[in-house]
Amino acid sequence: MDHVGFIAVVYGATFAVIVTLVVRTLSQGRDLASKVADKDKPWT
Amino acid sequence: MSTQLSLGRVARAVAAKDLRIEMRSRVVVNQVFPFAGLVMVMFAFALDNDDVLTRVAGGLVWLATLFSLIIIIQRSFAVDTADGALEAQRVAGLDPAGIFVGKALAVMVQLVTLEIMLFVAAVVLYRVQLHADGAVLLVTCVVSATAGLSFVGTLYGGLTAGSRGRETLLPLLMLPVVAPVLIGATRATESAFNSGGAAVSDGWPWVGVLVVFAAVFGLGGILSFGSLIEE
Amino acid sequence: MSIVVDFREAVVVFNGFPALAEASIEVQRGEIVLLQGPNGAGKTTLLRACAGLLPIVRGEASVLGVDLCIDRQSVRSRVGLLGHANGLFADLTIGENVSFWAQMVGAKVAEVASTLQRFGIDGRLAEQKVMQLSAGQKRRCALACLVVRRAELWLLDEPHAGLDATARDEIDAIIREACTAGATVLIASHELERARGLATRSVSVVAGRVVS
Amino acid sequence: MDAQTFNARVATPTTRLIGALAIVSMAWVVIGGLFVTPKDVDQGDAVRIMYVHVPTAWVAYLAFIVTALASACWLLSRKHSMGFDRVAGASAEVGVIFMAMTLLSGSLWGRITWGSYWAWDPRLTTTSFLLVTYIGYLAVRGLGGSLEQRARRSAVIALLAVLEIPLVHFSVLMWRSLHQEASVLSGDGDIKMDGSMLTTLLVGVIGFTCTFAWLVMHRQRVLAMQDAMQMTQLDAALRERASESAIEGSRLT
Repeated sequence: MDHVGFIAVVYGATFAVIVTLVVRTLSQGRDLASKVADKDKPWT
Repeated sequence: MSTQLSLGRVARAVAAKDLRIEMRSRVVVNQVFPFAGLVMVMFAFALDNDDVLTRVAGGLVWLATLFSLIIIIQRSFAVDTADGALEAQRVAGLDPAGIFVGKALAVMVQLVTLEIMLFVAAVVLYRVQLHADGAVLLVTCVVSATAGLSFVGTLYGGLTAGSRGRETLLPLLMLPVVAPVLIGATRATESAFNSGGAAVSDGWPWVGVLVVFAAVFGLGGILSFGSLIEE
Repeated sequence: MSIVVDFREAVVVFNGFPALAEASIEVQRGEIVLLQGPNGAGKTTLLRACAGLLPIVRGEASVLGVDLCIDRQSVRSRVGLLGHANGLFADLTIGENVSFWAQMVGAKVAEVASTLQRFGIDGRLAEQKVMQLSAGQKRRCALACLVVRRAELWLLDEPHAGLDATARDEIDAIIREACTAGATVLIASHELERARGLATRSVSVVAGRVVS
Repeated sequence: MDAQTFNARVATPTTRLIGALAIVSMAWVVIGGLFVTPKDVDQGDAVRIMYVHVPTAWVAYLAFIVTALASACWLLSRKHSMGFDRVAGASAEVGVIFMAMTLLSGSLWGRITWGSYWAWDPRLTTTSFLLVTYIGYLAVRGLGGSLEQRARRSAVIALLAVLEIPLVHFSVLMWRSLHQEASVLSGDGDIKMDGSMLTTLLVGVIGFTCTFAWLVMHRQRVLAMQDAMQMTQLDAALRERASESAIEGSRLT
C-alpha cells in the first residue's frame, strides 16, 4: 500500500482523538454523577 | 413618558456624544491616524518592490483599515466603560438598538475620514493611479465596506466591552468575521485602481457582497446588541 | 399607586451564591429608606435588583407596578441607579453631560438650565470638563442627570462616599428636594448618623435578608 | 437530608445503543477503508483517507448546525430552558475538535494527491474560517457571568456566525473563481465509487454521526450536572445564610 505513512497518521490521529474525547467525557460524567443526586439528573 | 426611548433619538444623541468626545479628546486623530500611516509605510518596507506595491495597494489600504478599526472600537467603548457610562445608559433603559446605531455611526465617520487619508497615502507611497471611471466604484465600495466594518466592530466591541481579556478577544472575534469585507473591498478597490489589469466592471459584484454584508450585520446588530450588553 | 418597591422573599443568585436570600421589603412613594448593614450583606444587590438589572430566581418582586420576574426592561427608564461610578463622560463638560440625558427624554433646554442652576453647577462651572471636577461636583452632576431624566425611584449606593461635609449637605438637600417633588429614594450607606437624619425610615440588610 | 440515591452511571439505554452502533461502524470503516476497498484508479491508496475525512467533515458541519439550531431554540423558548444552551455548548466543543481534524486529514490528503498541504480551495478556506469562528464562540462561552448571560451571548454569537457562512463561502467562491484553479479537494467528486467503497463511506458517516450524538448527549449531561451542582449548593447556601442572618440579627438588635 503506497502512502502508508500518511494514511496511518490520518486514521491513527482521528481515532485517537475520538477515543480520548469519549474517555474524558465518560470519566467526567461518572465523577459528577456520584456527587449529584439522582433527582437532578433528568435522564435517570 | 415613553418607556423604551425611541431608537432615532437615542442614536442621534449617542453618535453626537461620541463624535464630540472625539473632537474634544482627539485620540483617534492624534494616535490612530498616525498609526494607520505608519502601517502603510511599514508595508512598503516589508514588500520593498514598487511594482508589487502598486499591484497590491488595494489590499494594503484595507488591511491598514482593519487594524485601525480594532483600536477605534476599543477607544469607542473605553469612553463608555471608563466611568460606568455604558452601564448607566443600559440602566436608564435606552433602546440598545439606538446605542448600537449611534456608536456605529460615530465609528463610520471616523473610519471614512481615516480611509480617505489612507487612499491619499496609497497614491503617494504606492504610486497608484486613480481614474475618473473608477471613482464611482471606489466611493460605493468605501461606503458599503465602512458600514459593514462599523456594524461588526460595534457589535463585537459591545460584547467584549465589560469582560476581562477584552483587548485580545476583540480581534479574535472580529477579524475572521470581516474576512468577506477584506476580500470584497480589496477586489473592488483593485478594479477601481485597474491594478493588474482588473476592469472597473469586475468590481461591482464585490460591492454587492459588501452591501449584503453591511445589511446583514446592521440588522443583526440592531436585533442582538441589547442582549449582548445585558448583564 | 403608592407602593413603589414591593419585594416578597426575592432571591437573586451570583454563580450559585444567593446574594439576596428571600429578601422582603415594601417602600411607599416619597419615602427615603436607609439600607444599613455590613459589607457584602446584599445592600448593593438589592438596589441593582430594584433597578431591574438582576434576574429574580425565586419569590416576587415588583417596582413601580412592573413585575420584575416578567419584564425587567420597561421599568428602567423611570429608575435612577447611582453607584460608586457616576456614569459621566470625562471629556465632556457638565452642560454636555446633562443635556445628553435631557435629549433622551426630550427635555427642553430651559429645564436643563434650571436644574444646573438649582444644583449650583451652572454658569462658568457648566463649561468645565467633568475630568477637572471635584468628587462633590461630579456627584452633583450625576444627580442632575437623574433629575433631568425624570427618574421616579432613586437608588443611591453610598452617595456620600468620598465627599467632604459641605458636599454632603448639598447632596442631602438635593435628595430632600427630589422627594418633595414626588421621587422615592433608597440609600445604601455606612454614614449612619448623617443618613439617619435624612431618611424617613431605616432597615438593615443582613446576609441577603431585610431585617426592619 | 432526605435519602438521595447517587447513581454513578451516566449512560442510558439509548446512549448505550448509539455507542454500540458507533463502535461497530467505526470497526467497519477501519477494516473496509484500509483493506477491503480497492485502490482508486487515479489516486491509488490515497483515497482511503476519504473514509475518515468525509465523515469528520460531515460531523464538523453537523455540529455547527446543531449549535445554531439549539441557540435559536434557546432564544425562542419562553422560559429559556438551559438544556438548549448546554446542547449548543456541547455540540460546539465537539464540533471544534472535528473541524480541526477535518483540516488535518484534508491537508494530509491534499499533500499526497496534489502535492500541497494547503490550497485556497473554497471548501478548505470556509472550514478554516468556521474553526476560527468556533474558537471565538467557545471564548465567548468562557467569559463567565451568570448562566443566563453566558447562554444569551453564546446564542447570539452562534446565530450571527450562521449568517456569516453564506457570505464567507460566496465571497471565497467568487475569489477563487478568479483563478480558475480546479477545486483541489472535491475528493469524492471525481472518484469512481464502486459498491464496497460507497457502503464503507456511508457506514463511516453513520458511525461518526452516532459518535457525535453520543458525545453531545454525554457532554450535555456533564454540563447539566455541573449546573445542578451550583443549584444544590444554592439551597445549602440559603440555609446557611438564614442561620447567619439569625445570629447577626440577634447581635445587631
